[in-house]
Amino acid sequence: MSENLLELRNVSKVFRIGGLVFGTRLVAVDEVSLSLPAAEPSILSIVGESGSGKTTLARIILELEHPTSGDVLIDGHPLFEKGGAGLKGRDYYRAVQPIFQNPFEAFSARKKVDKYLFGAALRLNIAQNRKEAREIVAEVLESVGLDLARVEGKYANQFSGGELQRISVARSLIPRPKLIVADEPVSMIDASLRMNIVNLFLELKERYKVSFVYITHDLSTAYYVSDYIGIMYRGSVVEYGPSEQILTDSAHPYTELLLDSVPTVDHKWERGVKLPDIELNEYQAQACKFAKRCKYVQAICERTIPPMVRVSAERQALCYKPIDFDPNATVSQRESLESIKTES
Amino acid sequence: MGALNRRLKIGLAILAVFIILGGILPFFSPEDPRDWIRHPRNLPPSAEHLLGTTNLGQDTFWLLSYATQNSLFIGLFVAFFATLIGVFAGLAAGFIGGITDRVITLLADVFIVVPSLPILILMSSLLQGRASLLLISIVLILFNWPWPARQMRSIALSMRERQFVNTARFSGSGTFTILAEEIVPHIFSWAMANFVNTVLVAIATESGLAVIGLSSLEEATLGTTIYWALQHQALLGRRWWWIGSPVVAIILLFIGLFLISTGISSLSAERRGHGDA
Amino acid sequence: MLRLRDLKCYYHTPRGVVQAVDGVSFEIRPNEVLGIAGESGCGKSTLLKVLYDYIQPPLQIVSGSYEADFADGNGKVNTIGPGEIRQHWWDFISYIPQGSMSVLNPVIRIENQFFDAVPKGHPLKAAGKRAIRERVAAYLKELELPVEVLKSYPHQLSGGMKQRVLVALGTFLHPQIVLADEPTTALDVVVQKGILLMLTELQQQMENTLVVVSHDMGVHYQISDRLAIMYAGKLVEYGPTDAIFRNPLHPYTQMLIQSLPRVGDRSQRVGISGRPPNLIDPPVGCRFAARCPKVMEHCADQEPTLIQMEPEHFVSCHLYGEVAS
Amino acid sequence: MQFAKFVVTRIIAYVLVIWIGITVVFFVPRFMPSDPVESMLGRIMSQGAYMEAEQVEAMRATLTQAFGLEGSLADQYFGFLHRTFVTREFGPSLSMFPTPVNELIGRALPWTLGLLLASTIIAWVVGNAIGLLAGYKSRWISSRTLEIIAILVYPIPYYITALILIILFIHINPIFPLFFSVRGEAWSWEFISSAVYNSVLPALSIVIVGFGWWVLSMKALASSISEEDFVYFAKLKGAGEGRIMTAYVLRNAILPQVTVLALQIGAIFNGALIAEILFSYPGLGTMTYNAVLQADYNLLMGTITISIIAVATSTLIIDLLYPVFDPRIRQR
Amino acid sequence: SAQEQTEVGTPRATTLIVDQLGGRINNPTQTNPYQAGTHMSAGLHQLVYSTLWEINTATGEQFPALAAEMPEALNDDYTSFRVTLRDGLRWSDGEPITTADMAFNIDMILNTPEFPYSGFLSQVIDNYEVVDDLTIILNLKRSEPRLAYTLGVHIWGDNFRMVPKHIWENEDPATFQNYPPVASGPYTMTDVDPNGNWFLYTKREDWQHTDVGQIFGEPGPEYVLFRFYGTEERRIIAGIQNQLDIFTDISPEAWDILRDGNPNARAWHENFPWANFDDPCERGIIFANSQEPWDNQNVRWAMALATDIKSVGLATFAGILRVSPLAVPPVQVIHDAFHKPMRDWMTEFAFEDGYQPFDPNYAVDIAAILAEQGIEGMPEDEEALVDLFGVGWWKHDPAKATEMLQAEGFTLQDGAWHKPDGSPWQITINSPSNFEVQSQRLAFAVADNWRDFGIDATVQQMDGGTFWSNYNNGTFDAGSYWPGCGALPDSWDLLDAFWHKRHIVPIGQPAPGNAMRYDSDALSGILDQIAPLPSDHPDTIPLLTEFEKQFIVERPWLPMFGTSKFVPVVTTYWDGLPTADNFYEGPWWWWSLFKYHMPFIQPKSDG
Ligand SMILES: Nc1ncnc2c1ncn2[C@@H]1O[C@H](COP(=O)(O)OP(=O)(O)OP(=O)(O)O)[C@@H](O)[C@H]1O
Ligand SMILES: Nc1ncnc2c1ncn2[C@@H]1O[C@H](COP(=O)(O)OP(=O)(O)OP(=O)(O)O)[C@@H](O)[C@H]1O
Ligand SMILES: [Mg+2]
Ligand SMILES: [Mg+2]
Repeated sequence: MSENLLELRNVSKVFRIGGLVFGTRLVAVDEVSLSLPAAEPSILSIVGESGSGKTTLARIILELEHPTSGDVLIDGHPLFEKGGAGLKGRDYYRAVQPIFQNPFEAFSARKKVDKYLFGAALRLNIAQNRKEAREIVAEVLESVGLDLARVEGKYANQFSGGELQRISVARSLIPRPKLIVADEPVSMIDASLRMNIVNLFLELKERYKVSFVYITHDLSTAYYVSDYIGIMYRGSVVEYGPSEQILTDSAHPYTELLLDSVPTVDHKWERGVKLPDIELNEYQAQACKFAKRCKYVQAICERTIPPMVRVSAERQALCYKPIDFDPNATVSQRESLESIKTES
Repeated sequence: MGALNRRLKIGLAILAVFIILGGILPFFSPEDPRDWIRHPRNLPPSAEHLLGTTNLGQDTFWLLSYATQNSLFIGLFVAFFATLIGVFAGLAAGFIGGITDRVITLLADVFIVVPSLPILILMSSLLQGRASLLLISIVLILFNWPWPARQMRSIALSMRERQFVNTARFSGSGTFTILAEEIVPHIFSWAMANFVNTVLVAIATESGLAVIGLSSLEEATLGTTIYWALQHQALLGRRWWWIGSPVVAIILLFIGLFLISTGISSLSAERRGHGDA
Repeated sequence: MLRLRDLKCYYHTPRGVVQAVDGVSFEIRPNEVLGIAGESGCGKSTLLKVLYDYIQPPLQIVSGSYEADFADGNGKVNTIGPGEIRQHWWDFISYIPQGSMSVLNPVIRIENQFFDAVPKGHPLKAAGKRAIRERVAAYLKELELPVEVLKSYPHQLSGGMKQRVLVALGTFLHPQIVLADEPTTALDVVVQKGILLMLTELQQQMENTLVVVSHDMGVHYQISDRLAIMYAGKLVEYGPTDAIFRNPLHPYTQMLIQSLPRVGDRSQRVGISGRPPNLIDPPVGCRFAARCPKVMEHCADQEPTLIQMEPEHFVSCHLYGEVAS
Repeated sequence: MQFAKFVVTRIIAYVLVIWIGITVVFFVPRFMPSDPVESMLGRIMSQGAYMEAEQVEAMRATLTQAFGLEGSLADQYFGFLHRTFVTREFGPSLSMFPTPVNELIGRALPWTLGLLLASTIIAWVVGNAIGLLAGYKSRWISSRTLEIIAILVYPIPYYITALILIILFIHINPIFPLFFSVRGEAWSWEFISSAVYNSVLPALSIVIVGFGWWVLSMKALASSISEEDFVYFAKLKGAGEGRIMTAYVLRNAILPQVTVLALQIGAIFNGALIAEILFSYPGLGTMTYNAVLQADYNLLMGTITISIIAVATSTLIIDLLYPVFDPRIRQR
Repeated sequence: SAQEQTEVGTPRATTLIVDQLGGRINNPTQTNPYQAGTHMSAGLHQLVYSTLWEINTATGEQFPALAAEMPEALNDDYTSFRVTLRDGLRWSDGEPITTADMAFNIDMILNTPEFPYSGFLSQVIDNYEVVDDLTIILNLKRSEPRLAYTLGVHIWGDNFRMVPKHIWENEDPATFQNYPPVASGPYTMTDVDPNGNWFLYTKREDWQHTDVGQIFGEPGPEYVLFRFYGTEERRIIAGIQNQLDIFTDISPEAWDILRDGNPNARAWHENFPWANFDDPCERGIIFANSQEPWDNQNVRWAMALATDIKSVGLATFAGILRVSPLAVPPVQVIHDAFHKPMRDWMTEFAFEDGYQPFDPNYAVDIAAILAEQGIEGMPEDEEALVDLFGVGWWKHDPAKATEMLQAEGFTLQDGAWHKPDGSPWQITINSPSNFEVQSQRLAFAVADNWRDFGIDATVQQMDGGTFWSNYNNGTFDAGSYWPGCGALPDSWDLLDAFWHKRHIVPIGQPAPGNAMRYDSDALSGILDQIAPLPSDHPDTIPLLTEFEKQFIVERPWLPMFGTSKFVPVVTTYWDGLPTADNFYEGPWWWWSLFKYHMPFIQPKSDG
């Protein structure tokens, strides 16, 4: 048993857009390091605006994408290390399971939905025979509030989005995974039904002792369910820590902006938000990617990439602001900055 | 819904007629209709000779039945292998990617751009008489696999990104199961439509070659039947039964196959659209 | 200025009649922001289409009436109805569609997409393309949008920018009514905020009416003055936004508001279970009955009517039946 | 930047395609059991010339050289590439010795190009126009009728269409000339008008078959584009039907049609070949066919190589023009 | 009407329109007669170039053309000849034709190895002596008793077509195009279609200074237009529309249509059988005589008896054919000289076991079958029927054939023949694909016959090049070829080329002659006896008859039919076109003798 259930070590993913000769690079995930402790089942939310690299990160954890550099460890097993004793195949599928954004996309329209459920039970050696498989499937369906009789023999388009997403959740539970990665699991579901799914996560966390990586751009549900939150901006995790702390006392100006923009129902907005004009090419900037939109911007922010600094025991932020940086710092001072970077 | 299935129904009905004509009847033929001067020449249709006889004293009906058999054989043979190769090459290109993809794509592009007819003409001319239907079929396969391959490749590329493939993978399905259970059902109707289309192309090309005298002229195919009829001036001589029956047969067969191919595509579109059981 | 009375608009499809807007009555006043909320498929977009006088087969007005007060150039006010309203598209009433990502024609420049939105009788139409182009450019400058977007193609713009262009398109002729169908769905919160604020600022400047459809109650709380809650083709609650959030009457509204999570509050939230009824063959009685936690016996067979509970605050629910009767 | 890259990769592909195509053409005859030199010798001798053994030997050597069949396979291959790409000549025609193949092709090529260009453009324009109507105005009787005609005509092979045209317009109802005969000085009015008049039927046979395909594909495209949000929004904008049909539906649907055109060029060329043969049209097709009948190996290699290059080039041109129509590629 | 114009702008009434054999010509302005790729048959050798000696197929004789007389042998071994030219001949530019031109032509051909003809001529001519303007003495490298065959026309035409010295001496003959040609014939080429679809020839104003004018008088047509109309059906339509006066080969079906469509269309015979049977090559099936099983005389004979000549004839050309059992074609002069005289001998002819294979009743039988099919206008008496359908052929006797084959070790198993070594017997018959309808159809018909007999016979169609290269290289099993030609009674030169064993080369090498590779001392011996005799020698014909008898015994190929030529004419505008009733010359429009038709062909006076 490792200390961390999930650990990301300097994970980067660079996409080439266009062909070999003239293509440009796009750093979709930029040196991301995170960890999720194994001691307690917990929910980690990754929050960020569109295109910030959330899905790419999830796909890397799910082994659907190969990181350009860095590695992911599940329970201490590196996934991508060459020739390493990483988790592969069934072992991996029994440890990590996905829930996808669009439930209608997650099941083939030409295959009965229950086949996926029974398939998971039998192929991953959870059940030894069909009878056992039925029991297991019935149980997980029951745990998401459905019963097998209603699900059996139907195709995906015969369910509502909410029902289908529950089936998705049920399926992911079959191998009793330690970690479920859910990429925007509720964004395609009607607002009135969302909370049901989100509540399900909380319930399942307790019942099955399963941890979640919950990807969303909705800060309020993230706050509602998660124990930890990582805020992503243009590929970087700009702030990371326990959700309570982050959302009540944010360290990074971007988190602040996000919080400010949530349409809450308790206080009305003060006017004014600055939107970027045309897509800024911030992905490759050799500076703080948020500098152009930051109200605390200093000269240094536009010159160098800020360090990941520890804000409190469990919290880190990729920003100069929390450490009162002296813009006239000398090289040696900057080196000392390196030392306060978290070592993950 | 009704309109879409009507196409398929009419198409299948026409095809059924040809399957009987070319697939079953030849086995009951009282004679080898390719033989010459078996009957009096140029008879009009009668109970004995349903479509009359040719200038060569052949029974036009049985000749047509043999011709249909051979043409259908070429069509089915070419379509089967072209679709098979195309689907596999396309899947390989789409799923494996990298060099495999580049090579397959380039080859497919070559065979799409290079006009096939001159090369077929070159081969038939060099092999005249020896250009068996089999050889012609093989060349046709060569020129017809790239279309399904191209399509398949793009389907594979999009399929690779489809989440249900990942769902299946995370449910423990191996590559083969994924192919069989996730991919094939999605491409099946498409492959069927392509298959039917290739049947059409193959028959058309072979008979095109035959009409200009470059196919295996001794075999009875729809094309060679037209060729012989033209050679014997059936057109000017107004021997409509002889020249007309293969022409009408081709037109009908093609319309039938075409209706089937569009019928299949729209049927599957329809299934995807509103597939309540 | 815009009145609906017991309006029924159905889609006549081969599979049956979809009762998408079924007996809706309310009025839209000058210089207000009206929010329309409800879950997917409840008829919000259909209602907007009707308001916009875009009634095309298979959609048909089955019964009820709909009229608008239209002030022409001389300040004379005429009452116009279906078929006439469309003569004044964009200068009297404009429409910001759902799905900004796909409503712009991908192969023509943004500036050329403004031409079609100038109605036939409008003086700008007569002035020609150049005049329109100049007017649009000036307007964008006013909105502090970069003028270069006019020369761009849609794929070159981010989602937020496209949506802002559509807002500009919807307002550049200063219409008296602006209909916005889910203007911020699929955008992230920061952009959403920017656009919503842009819309309300414009509304205040032009002192016209803005109708915003959204299924996000938070959005309504932030910008609307009055709110209409729809459920399965019916109007179930209707009133000032503050009143509704302060004192939601209909169980559906209550659940919608209660289910909203808030940053800083981790107390248990529950969603609404079940799914809305099929609009082809909706249940008799209250359409929400099947999902309602406070369902009563007669809910299943008696249809509730809209009643006023507070000043301006209407609800359609049997819970309040006694009060009315 | 992106566009430059597109052009470069496309041109690389172009060269590869031609190279592979020509390689195929080079190797096919070499794997066939018949020998072009022996064929030619047989032909010469069967015409009555009597030759002693040494004479035959000398003749064989001359022909072997003229055909580029000397040396090892590799030598021949590089010689062939050299002749194709560098000196660009295919040697003398054998059936019309010593007229150079280049000269013969030079005479035939404009005819084929003209026929192909005209009929392809007509088929494309007419087919797409009808397809647009059929797709966007699918309720109209007239567009439905046209669509049904296209469905019926499309699957009929070229030569059948050509035959039927011949029967209809040459035999039964002789509107068009039975015999290809173009008169007048080159490019005089008489020349052009008689050339056009003589080309109507062959062109028509290509158009009829080609147009069906365009109708069907355009209809599919147009009806799916009609469902797009931007078309719906255009209606909300109050744009007129005509404007929607052209600026919205057509502008978007035409782009894939350009790509398809590039892919179809090879097939259209095949059709033109048969049409030429059946109508005795003096283009590359007839020439290829005659070369086959007369075992004119050099001419055959020349016409086939030229057709590959011509088809590949027109495909390239269409592909390169494509970004002009599609801002999404151009403006990146 | 009289004012009507042709498409090339000449008056229709004075323009003779001739079907252009060989299709469209892609190099229309290449008119150098010695180059390999020049197309002679689109009018050039018919009207523009002339030869020293020509033939008349009606009389079966040669006559002097550019030459004033037949060659005069100056010695007994026929190696030196005196040749005189006609007086008063002129080139089409008005310059006189003299022996200087002839000498120039000889030198030029010998010195231009690029000319395919050069090789041949250099084997024949050693040197010459110009005696005067019109007399030249040729000294030969070898004995040539038939010099008029060697340097003049025997069939079709000849390669020695003189060109004017004063024009050619300044040119490189190997590449000179010679357009427009200056030559000796009665017409000049005045216009060509750049696409090669037509060639227009105009009568020379000084036609008196041509051999045609001197011998036969003024040519009738002012213009001759050679025109390619395309496929057969279009040629027929052209004929129906009076846009074509003279046809080259068409099929019998096409003739039926033409006859129905144009009342002025006229075939060789006014009535059945319409076709002309005098084409100088007969059709049949050849064998690879040097290979088993064809090296066995009895096998070859068995195949003759396994063939039902009537069904083959009906399938090939509806029975409109004249059978021939001999090695020379049944053209009228040869039929009279060999076939008919040998009929009795053939009837009596018997195998060693006494079996008499000849069926002399073919003509009567086929006439009966045709009459049953409703053909009218056939002669009644046997004599006339034999004249029409031939002297007879070999019996169709599968039983005897079976017996003969079994005697040779062949076996019949389940209805299929197996060779003595036990393998199934497969025969592949090479056939022309698109260029020789009769041989093509004949191949299919014979294959059909042999399949009925139990042999797996198939037809392989080939384009001309392949067809002939297989023939020359001996790489065939059986084939539908025509190694039996002749237009005159003395066809020694052709028989020698086809059958003398000295021509034999190994299989795989192109044979200069005897492509069947038939090695017969007897046949070669008879040919050697005839070789030194000139045509008019009294022993020539008897020796040739000897040859035919030996040929029948050995049976090295299976000649079947003389070739029927449907070469009709349309008489709407012309009188004097040759027909069976007006038989001054055969209907050989594609031969060089066509120019001698011209004075006989006259515009219709009422036209
Ligand atoms: N396969 C790919 N090839 C190239 N670029 C990619 C690829 N996948 C993602 N990207 C780019 O990487 C960036 C991050 O994408 P990602 O999908 O991870 O963002 P996200 O945070 O999930 O956004 P959203 O909220 O819209 O889902 C985007 O700019 C995207 O365009
Ligand atoms: N063109 C149409 N033909 C038939 N039925 C339609 C059509 N458009 C919409 N409907 C149906 O009418 C009902 C209301 O649709 P509408 O689009 O108004 O809902 P909405 O509230 O806007 O939903 P969303 O939030 O998903 O946009 C739905 O049941 C829908 O299926
Ligand atoms: Mg995402
Ligand atoms: Mg909507």
